[in-house]
Amino acid sequence: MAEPTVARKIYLRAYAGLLSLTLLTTLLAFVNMGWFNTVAALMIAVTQALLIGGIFMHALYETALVRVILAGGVLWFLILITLTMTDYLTRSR
Amino acid sequence: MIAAPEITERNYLTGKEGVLSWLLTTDHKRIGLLYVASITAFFFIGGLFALLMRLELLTPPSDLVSPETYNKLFSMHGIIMVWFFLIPSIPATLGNFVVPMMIGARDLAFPKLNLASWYLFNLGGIVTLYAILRGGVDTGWTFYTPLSTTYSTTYVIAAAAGIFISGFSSILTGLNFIATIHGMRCPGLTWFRLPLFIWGMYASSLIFVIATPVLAITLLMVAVERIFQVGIFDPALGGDPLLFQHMFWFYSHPAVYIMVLPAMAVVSELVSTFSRRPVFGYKAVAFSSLGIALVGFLVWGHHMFVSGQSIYSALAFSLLSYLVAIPSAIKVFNWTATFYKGSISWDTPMLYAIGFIGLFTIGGITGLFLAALGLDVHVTDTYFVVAHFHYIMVGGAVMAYLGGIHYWWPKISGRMYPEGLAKLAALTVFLGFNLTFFPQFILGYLGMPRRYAAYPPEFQVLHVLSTAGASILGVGYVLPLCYLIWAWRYAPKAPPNPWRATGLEWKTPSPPSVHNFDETPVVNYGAYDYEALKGELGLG
Amino acid sequence: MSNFTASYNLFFWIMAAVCGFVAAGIAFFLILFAARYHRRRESELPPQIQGNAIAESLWIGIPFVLFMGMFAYGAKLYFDMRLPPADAMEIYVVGKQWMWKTQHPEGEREINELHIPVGRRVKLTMTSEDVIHSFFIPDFRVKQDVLPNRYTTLWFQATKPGKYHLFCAEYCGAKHSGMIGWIYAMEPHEYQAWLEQGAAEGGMASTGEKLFHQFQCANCHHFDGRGPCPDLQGLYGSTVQIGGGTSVSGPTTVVADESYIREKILNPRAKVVQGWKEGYMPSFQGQIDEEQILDLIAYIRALSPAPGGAIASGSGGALQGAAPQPTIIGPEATSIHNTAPYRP
Amino acid sequence: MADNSSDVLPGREARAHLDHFATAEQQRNTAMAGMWIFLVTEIMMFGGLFMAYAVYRLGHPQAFASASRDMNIVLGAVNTAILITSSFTMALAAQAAEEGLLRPAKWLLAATILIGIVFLGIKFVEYYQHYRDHKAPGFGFQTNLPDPGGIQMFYIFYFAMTGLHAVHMIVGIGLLAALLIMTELGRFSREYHSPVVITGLYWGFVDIVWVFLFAIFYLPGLHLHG
Repeated sequence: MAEPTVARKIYLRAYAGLLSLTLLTTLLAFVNMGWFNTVAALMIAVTQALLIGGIFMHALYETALVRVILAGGVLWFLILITLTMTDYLTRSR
Repeated sequence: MIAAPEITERNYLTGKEGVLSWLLTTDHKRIGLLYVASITAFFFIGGLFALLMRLELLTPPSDLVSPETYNKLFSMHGIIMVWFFLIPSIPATLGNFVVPMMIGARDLAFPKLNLASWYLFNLGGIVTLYAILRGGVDTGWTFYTPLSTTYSTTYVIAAAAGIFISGFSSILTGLNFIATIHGMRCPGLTWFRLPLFIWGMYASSLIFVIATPVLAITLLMVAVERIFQVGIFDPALGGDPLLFQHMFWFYSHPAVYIMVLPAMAVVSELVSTFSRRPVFGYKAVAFSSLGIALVGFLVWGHHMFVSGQSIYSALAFSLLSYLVAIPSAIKVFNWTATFYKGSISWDTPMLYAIGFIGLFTIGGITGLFLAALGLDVHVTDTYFVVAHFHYIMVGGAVMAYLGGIHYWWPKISGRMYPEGLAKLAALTVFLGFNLTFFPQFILGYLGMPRRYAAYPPEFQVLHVLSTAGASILGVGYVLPLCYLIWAWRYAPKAPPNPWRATGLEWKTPSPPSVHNFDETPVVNYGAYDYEALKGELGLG
Repeated sequence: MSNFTASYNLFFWIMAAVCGFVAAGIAFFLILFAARYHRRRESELPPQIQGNAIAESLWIGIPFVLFMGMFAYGAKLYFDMRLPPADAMEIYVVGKQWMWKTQHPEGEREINELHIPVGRRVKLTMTSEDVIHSFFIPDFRVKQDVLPNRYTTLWFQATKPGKYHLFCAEYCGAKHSGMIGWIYAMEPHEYQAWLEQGAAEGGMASTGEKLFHQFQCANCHHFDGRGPCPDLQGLYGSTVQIGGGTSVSGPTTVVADESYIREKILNPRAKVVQGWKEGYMPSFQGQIDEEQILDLIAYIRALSPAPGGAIASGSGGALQGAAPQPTIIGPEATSIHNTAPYRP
Repeated sequence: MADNSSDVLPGREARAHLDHFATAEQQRNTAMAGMWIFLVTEIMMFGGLFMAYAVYRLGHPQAFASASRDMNIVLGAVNTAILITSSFTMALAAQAAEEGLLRPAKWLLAATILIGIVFLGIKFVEYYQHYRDHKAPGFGFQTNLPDPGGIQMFYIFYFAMTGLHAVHMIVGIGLLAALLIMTELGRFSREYHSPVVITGLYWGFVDIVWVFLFAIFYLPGLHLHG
């Protein structure tokens, strides 16, 4: 079949990485870093999403079409949030 | 690997018989016809509401119906026409019927999903009709908060639920088309050999897939706020009603392109076939479809110039709105140029195409007025806007739909249609439409607000003209319904390719067999390549 | 007619001419080609023209330039409309299902009517008690949505006396089409006479002052700077240091405008002034209505020097120097003279 | 007149491809593309909620932080680990199905279902605690924290987003149960197993959503505790 087989070792490493990132993000949240708390939490969440999507869901090993579809979805979500925020961040109250 | 083609004399209409064979069909052509039946019903229900509104507006006071009833009429007219006619109109009927044939496929990628879409669509429609029969909904099709969440006492949740359900039908149709166009093209049919109809359907499918979920979640939030009496958009509880507007228009502005991109796609086919020439600047027209789909997502804030959104945000949305006008302009100019030195026939579909180009141009340039920040302030929420979007949606999308129905009618039914009557109907629709909606531009400029059950007497003359036009328009719509039903049984049989057109769908018999092609076609020529096909088509 | 009408109409008709010319051109060529190249024989095969890069770039490029011009002109007009001048005369508007309530600083209250002087800049500060409405004067070419729990503004300068339509332009429920009224633009002296013949209940600021005592604001907000709460003299229009609060993520500054004062009254913890205790001031949410809030704001405005320091230029001569700035000496001062209403 | 144009999901019997496709590879690629497109619609659906959450968090920073302090961080973190584990077993199940190892695939699917049910169990314990503490908007919501509107807004989005997520979990468990039965009935083979892979994509997506929900609902206020 066209499906590339991913070594079990890679799955295990991704799994271990995901669990440690969960622990890390929970512990970091107790440290007061001001606005950086939010950024750190989101950055770790994005990393976890990449691990799940890329390895567990095989996005890394898929056709270019799948990657374009996925990038499109993320791009349009960013459009939604960015253009809405242009209103909220510049509205004079 | 390929299953042996079934050589059969029976076509898709006669292949299996009985009501159940239709209700359980997974044939894209039959599903297309099921959609035709559904949306025609909804079109005339929505049209009835429009007719009652126009009658009410004959006189300045609200005398024929009460203001409450009038509000329900325009709300239900909008809801039915937008979600149950315009959105599915061309993609779900003509798109369903034609797309697989045009790309040389035996069906859509997910035929069962396609049937499920039709059921979801009707389920949503029935729920909405239930809301209407129980007493209707009076929020306008836009469901603005806090009117819809806190103040309206009508069937908001039921109507929203109906739209929510039918939204999944849109999503699944779009998904099906995208997967099909990517994965099911026949050998040799590269992207730049695709007919422009496919490009348009692809672009509008992108919008289906990306925008509809946001509408679904927005309506869900409105319903939750109404059911649990919590304040998601309620300013008294820290919410913001403008957030609803952002989310609503993130869907509803691209939704306009869901309506008009397929219309443009049909017109590209018509213009080419009836000029017997490739569309002028194929690539520009193809990419302009994708351009409209993409940039169309960046302009929703132009519905909110006076809503209280940030003026800087409005500035960005205005600029982007002008950018989205460029691909539309490209299409209009390129279609016009296609006529130059062509071999122009005056068959009915071409009359609709010419009508479309004219009306869409008027709709488009009045859009330029509304995109200009300062000009929008006065004419927004007036009849100017009403006229503008009717020129796009009715003058544009419905004209193209009718043009497409006539164009592919021989393929759909295996019979021709009465040409003289059809020309008369096309002319009636064109004249009736302009008489209905052109006076509304003037009304809007004079300051007549939309959604008014009663109005100051100085606006009456223009309203009377508009109502007169609407009655002509109504005749223009009933006419095709009558003669096409007649033609289904009694008109002369059609040859496989009556227009000498180039699309693969014309290589099938009329009507096509169940699996469209006896042999998978192989394409080694570009779209609209009359030169390559002139022997086959008997031209020269 | 207002200061915007002429420039709006000019822009509108220039657009109409340009766009009409293009539309007519397209229609002309469509019909011309359709007639000139009408199919002569059933098997005719015309020359197969694929496209022309120069022609296409022309009809991409020229519209683009035109569009940018339209955008720029539209944006300029819009910013003129959206940014009210500092010296404008203030009117307050409250929309509710289904009427417009307007209020003059002098205390005149009207329903579905608004009297204004010709030749003076007028700024409307508007809010809604329920759903979204929209204040629309077609002849003035102005329109602005009116939102609950928030102030939006609108300004214009009437140029011709007369009676003009006022419409609600945002669908607001059953009697939306009944939420209409009239704008009366009057010569300044007539306006002055109109004000005087009706001014019975005192100016907004004076009503606000009564409310200031009635709601016991005066118990804490002393005017000698020694009370438990900030002294409100000079607050309006000043820049306030915010130490924290529920609607900000950290220390910041805000300008104390109408929206700020309104938020302080209804939701005092949203922005806490630097150096003052959080949670000391109670919320008046649910105890005070929109019109009373506007009265209080007018009073707090009156405690500050008028912004810009001068009355609007233009022909509002009759109003100039009509009354001196009232003196207010702390909460014990019971009232401002009713006969000398506050004027900005 | 065989009407064999049936859909990909679920296949009637183990066979190479459906007859409106030319090859098995075309069918597989189209099905995968279809599923990924579906996931894009899911991104946009949750995306609308994430966007609204962001707007309101911007307007009520303090309320969102202090409300999140009342979340049970231990249950939240444990549940995150649990859901990640279920993604792991799901990925292994899909891999096993691809390799034609149907017996391990069956056990891994069963494990995934079980872990998913544990996740939902913990989630409903949390829901019950919020309800008991009068933190469920619409059901006697009470708070004495400042900016009650903002606090309630936090809980509205908490319930809406985790609730929508839970609905997705329930649907996912239903799909997995169907897969389990189909595996038992021998519907899958080394050649035909795309339903398992496709459901794996869905399950992975649901996990990704949860990772973000954990970050925005459980973490924001923790550091204020000190």
